[in-house]
Amino acid sequence: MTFWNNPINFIADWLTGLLTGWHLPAALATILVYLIGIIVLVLFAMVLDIGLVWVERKVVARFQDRLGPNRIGPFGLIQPVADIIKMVIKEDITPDGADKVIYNIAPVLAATSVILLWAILPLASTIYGVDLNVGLLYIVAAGALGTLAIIMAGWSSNNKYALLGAFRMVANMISYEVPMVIILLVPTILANTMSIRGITEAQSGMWFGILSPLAFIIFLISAIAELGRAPFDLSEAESEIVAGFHIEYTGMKFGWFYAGELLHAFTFGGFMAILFFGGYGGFFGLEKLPGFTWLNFPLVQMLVFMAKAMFGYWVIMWIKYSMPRIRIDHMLAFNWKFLVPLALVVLVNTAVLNKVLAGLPNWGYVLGMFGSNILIGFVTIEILRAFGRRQRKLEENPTLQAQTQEQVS
Amino acid sequence: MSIPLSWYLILAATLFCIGLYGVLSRKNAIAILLGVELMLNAVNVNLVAFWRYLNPAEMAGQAFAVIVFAVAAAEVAVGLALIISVYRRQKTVVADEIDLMKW
Amino acid sequence: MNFLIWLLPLPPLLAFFAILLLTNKKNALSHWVAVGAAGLSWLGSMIVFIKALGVEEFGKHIFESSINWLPTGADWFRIGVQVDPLSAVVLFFVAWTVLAIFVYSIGYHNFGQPKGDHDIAGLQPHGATVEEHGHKHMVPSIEPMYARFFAFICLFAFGMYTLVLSDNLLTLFVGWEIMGLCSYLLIGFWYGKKSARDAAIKAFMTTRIGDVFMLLGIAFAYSFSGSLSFRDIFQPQMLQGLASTPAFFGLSAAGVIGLFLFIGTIGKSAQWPLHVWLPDAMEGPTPVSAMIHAATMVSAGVYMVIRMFPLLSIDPHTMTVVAVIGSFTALFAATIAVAQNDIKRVLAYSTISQLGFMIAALGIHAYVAAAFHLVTHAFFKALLFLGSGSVIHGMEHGVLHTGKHVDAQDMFNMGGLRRKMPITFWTFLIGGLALSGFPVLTAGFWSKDEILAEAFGNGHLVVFIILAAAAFLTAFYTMRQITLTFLGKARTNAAEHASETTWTMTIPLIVLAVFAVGFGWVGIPEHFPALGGLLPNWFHEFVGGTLAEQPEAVAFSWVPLITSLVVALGGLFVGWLVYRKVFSPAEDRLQIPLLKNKYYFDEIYNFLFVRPAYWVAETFSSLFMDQTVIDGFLHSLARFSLFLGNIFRNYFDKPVINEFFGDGTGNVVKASGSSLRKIQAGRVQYYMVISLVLLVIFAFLFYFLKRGM
Amino acid sequence: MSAEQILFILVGVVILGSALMVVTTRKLIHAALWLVVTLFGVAVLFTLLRANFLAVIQVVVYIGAIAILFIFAVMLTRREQMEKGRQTRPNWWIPALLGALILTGLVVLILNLPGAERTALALPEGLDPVRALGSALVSPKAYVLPFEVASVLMLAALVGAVYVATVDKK
Repeated sequence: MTFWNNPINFIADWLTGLLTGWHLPAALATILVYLIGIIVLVLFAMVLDIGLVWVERKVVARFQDRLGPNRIGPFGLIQPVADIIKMVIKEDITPDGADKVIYNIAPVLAATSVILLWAILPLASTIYGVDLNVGLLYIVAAGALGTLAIIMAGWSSNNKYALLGAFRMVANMISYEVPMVIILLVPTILANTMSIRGITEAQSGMWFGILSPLAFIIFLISAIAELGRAPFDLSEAESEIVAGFHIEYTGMKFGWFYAGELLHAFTFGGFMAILFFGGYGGFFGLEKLPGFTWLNFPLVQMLVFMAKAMFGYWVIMWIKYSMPRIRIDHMLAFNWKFLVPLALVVLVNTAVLNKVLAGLPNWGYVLGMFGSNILIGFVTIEILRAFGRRQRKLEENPTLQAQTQEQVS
Repeated sequence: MSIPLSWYLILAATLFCIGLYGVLSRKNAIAILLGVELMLNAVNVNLVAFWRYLNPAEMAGQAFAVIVFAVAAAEVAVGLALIISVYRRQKTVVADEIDLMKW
Repeated sequence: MNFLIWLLPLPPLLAFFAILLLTNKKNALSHWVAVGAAGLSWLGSMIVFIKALGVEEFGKHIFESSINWLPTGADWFRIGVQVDPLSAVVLFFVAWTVLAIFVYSIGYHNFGQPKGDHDIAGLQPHGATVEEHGHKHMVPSIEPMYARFFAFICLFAFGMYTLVLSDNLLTLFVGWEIMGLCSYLLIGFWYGKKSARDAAIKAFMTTRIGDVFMLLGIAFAYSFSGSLSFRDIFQPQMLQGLASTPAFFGLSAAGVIGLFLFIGTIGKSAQWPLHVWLPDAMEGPTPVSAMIHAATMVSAGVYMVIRMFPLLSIDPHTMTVVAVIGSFTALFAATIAVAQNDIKRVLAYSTISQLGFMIAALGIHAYVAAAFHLVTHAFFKALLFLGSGSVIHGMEHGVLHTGKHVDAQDMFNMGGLRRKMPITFWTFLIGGLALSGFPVLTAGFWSKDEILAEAFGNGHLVVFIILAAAAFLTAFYTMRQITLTFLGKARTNAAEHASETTWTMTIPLIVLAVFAVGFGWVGIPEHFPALGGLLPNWFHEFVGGTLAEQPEAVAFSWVPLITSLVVALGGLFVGWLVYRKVFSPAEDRLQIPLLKNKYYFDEIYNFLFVRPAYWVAETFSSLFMDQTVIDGFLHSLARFSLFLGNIFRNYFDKPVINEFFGDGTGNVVKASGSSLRKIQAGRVQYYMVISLVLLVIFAFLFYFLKRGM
Repeated sequence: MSAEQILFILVGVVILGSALMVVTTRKLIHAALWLVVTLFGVAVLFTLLRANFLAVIQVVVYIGAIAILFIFAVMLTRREQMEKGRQTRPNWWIPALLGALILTGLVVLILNLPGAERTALALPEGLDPVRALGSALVSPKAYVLPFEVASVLMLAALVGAVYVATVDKK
């Protein structure tokens, strides 16, 4: 085992050796090494987060035909640091009548729920926190903590807008958790495991995003809703409820929410890469050819993973900065009347085809899966079109509308 | 694994009794439901502990814990819906004041 | 391959349910579903048929597959599918005719026409008023129950496919009964008409007689042989065993089973004496259901007899019965057909007569000839029925156009239609010539000639003469029909304004006409002068392979050939000669009451069966049995009960039950209730505390009691 | 005392302490949040028992759904921000006494239970608890029937809850 093949374990072994060399008990040494590992991982995520602030601001500027931060440092690279300094030195206000303890715990919990996700995020085949056998559900569980944080923040602020924003956000997150859980079963079925690493390994030949593009799209939509980003950002709709659940937060407490959201978005970009685009691997078998074995090195894999995750993050930004906000009833209707049924159809389709096509050669399996998804997508779009046409007809024709309502009532 | 089974059982029993106390002593109907949740959790701890200590190859304990989850979720959903409905009509959530079925 | 065979009957069944449950509000979608299903089955049948052609000695290497179905004690009752040469050719014509009917129905039920002015479900469409260029006129209107019709014929097609593909008597019977049900539904399709209702019931009851016997036959076969699979029954040892087992009336088991099954065929294929339902079945939606009954369903009966030939032929008595019934029916029905004026009834009786030909052929061991005539007859009779439907449809158009009501089905109201409806005329002419056995060209000639040749060559002279006479009559009434309908001049205004029907109706006609001509060429006898041997006698080799021993082709002889030439050409000529100058029924010298009234069979049956049944029901069952004996007994029983009841009431119920138990219990409950009501405070937690306290007390009690013990 | 026992005691103290807070704290929102802590503690117990799936489900279902529902319900059913007056019924000592009695009885029973001191069995070789639980829940030889019944119950509860809580528009 060399450093290049397995850097984390190499360092861990080295550290353990060092600590036991200092006559510490082995158990204590192990715990210490784990602790160091956790701290390093969290630090890595947080430093990445600082970079993400810069990325986000640059990208949004480009979308809006501006330059973005460009004064401090080359390309404005030092700007996030300046932001942090500003946030830290701002006055920290706790409103009157706020429930102080809850008010202070909420931002921490919000950031924690995101960082918890990093525990199972495999950056490379040998660089990961833990390999849970229920990894996929763990994502949902961490999301549940985020929900809790938001409702705590909204309630403890003692502010109507904050409470309204929290209600909206929670309704949003709980609703979109349903299609997300359903669609997470698609990679589970395809990979035959819920472990995140198992899913990554199962995609070394073929990405699940190709086997089931619909699942990817549904996951993308529900992930954006889970993040509460545009077009699902009505929880912080400035024009209605000022800033939503974090209206009362100032300084670094607000900074936690902000940092949490950015890191959350990037993390979901990472999960998209893992669940549907092969994560750190997924080279379609290329890495087995002679001359390409360097693809298996952890640092290369890590680079590949970061590139994919960054691309996913970019897609989320792209949607955020080019879509208008959705009204809450539309948003819930879209979820319950469209996304959940579609997710169920895709799930059943995948489950059935997975058994039916099992006997076929590889290309037949891929074609069948992909084809069925395209078919379902086509039928869905046709149904939507017919529905939309009827709606438009009704709106154009008031008498018809009245008649229909009469019939309904 | 050096924790004896009795520890889990006693913990569960205590949790159960705390929940029971909550159910019987709180005025607010929602708080009563909170107590019920505690009791259900105590049951789950027992089920999983028995699975682990008696027969880990057979998934009976875990399977029943899953079913308890489902029942708990259903119970909370219906219970809270009832409480909210009652609140709309009676403007109260105090269990003692909800006495429509009295003689 | 076998998998495909299993799937063949499925599309129509699925279409049936789809139309009934989902699409019955949408006419276009319904017929697309139906035609699509028929098309799928057609495609599958063609694939099976072509595959079958490619197999060497197909009779020995048939397609078959079966599954365990019903546990019967230690064993399984197996059901399955099989395609042997016989079912392959039957499948061929079933697939074609079914598809043709489906397409034809679209046009026949006026798809694309407006909704009728006064049409109601259950009655024929009466036409719709349309405004065009400022003036109103009537056009045919769409059938009100359009989708329902397609659902029914889909189920019908399912029944037919099931029957053809079955490898055992039971599933064959299932298909048989499904078709029976469908024929009931389709004959009574316009249930608003009393005649249609009566006809439906008549058809159902009449075929039921045959079916009951057939079921008995199947039960016999099962109890004697322990299996219903054709392959098991046709094992040589099994047949020998059946033939040597005595049953009753001096018949062997094989004879009894064969006779019973044959009675089923008599019912289904409308043979004398159970022929009465078929002419009445023409009450259904005119040509389509008629055609289903005449060309497809009745073929099922003949198909079954051909299928069971190895069993029937074991017993000479059965064969005699078969030959007698067949040849008698052939002549008998032909004589009736001569005097009918309704265009469809002529065809109905002609069908009965032609079926008689097949049965008779089978009775004289002419296995291949019967099968051959079955196939060719299916094609040209389907063609004729669809053609007659087209004629009626064109006439109805004329009736609507003129606005004066005349019977659109009476041939004496027609005439001169060949110019108005050229496609219908030419195809109908081809069908008619095929039916009368016009020499060399048509399919009917080859098949009929083969039957006659077999009858003559095997020395069944009586059968030969009867069938020759029937063939003469056939040619005669066919020409009568064509002359009255198409030739000469229009006899009514309606006929003058008749118009050609739409392409959905004419295309099936053209397709069937091709088969009505061409299908005969696959079975030309090898020793036929000039033409023999040009084409190999493929049909004989292929279908003959179904039997264990390939039947010998009969030796060529000039007598039957000349006979069939003479009767065909002679009949046609006489028919033309007589009817080219007849303009009204009064001038028709063949309107003899005896023939006109079908030998009074309906009246005889009415007198013999229907009226006695009514009498028994009313006088014996109702008046005597029900009202006198049973009612009297019941009344006296009631009086006795009343008496007992009074005693109980006065001396037991009132004092003991009411006062002591009833009121007493009530009082006690009331008293205890008013004292216990204070506990029910409406407070949930209060209840819980009480129950818990009790629980704790009892738990401690039991615990210590147990320890103490 | 092994590390595991120390962990168990810590978790147990957290569970019981927060459970006591659930039943005694005056602010209902706080009670609900304390319930979250209890539930989280139980989830940790599940991990200690190697029931990973149940632990995650505990977090998803209880914290992610049930606790949130409670908080919603609390917010929807009051007119003032803070509760006024006492939150326990006047005769609160009767339930306390009952609880204590039952607890004593149970503890006595548990300590007398044969095999109460046994330690956990080793997990069978090659057993994936998640996979085994999954197939147990849908295997006709195991628990498919109760599982399906539970799902029907869930559906009924869903419909019932929506129906009961909907405001009549008339």
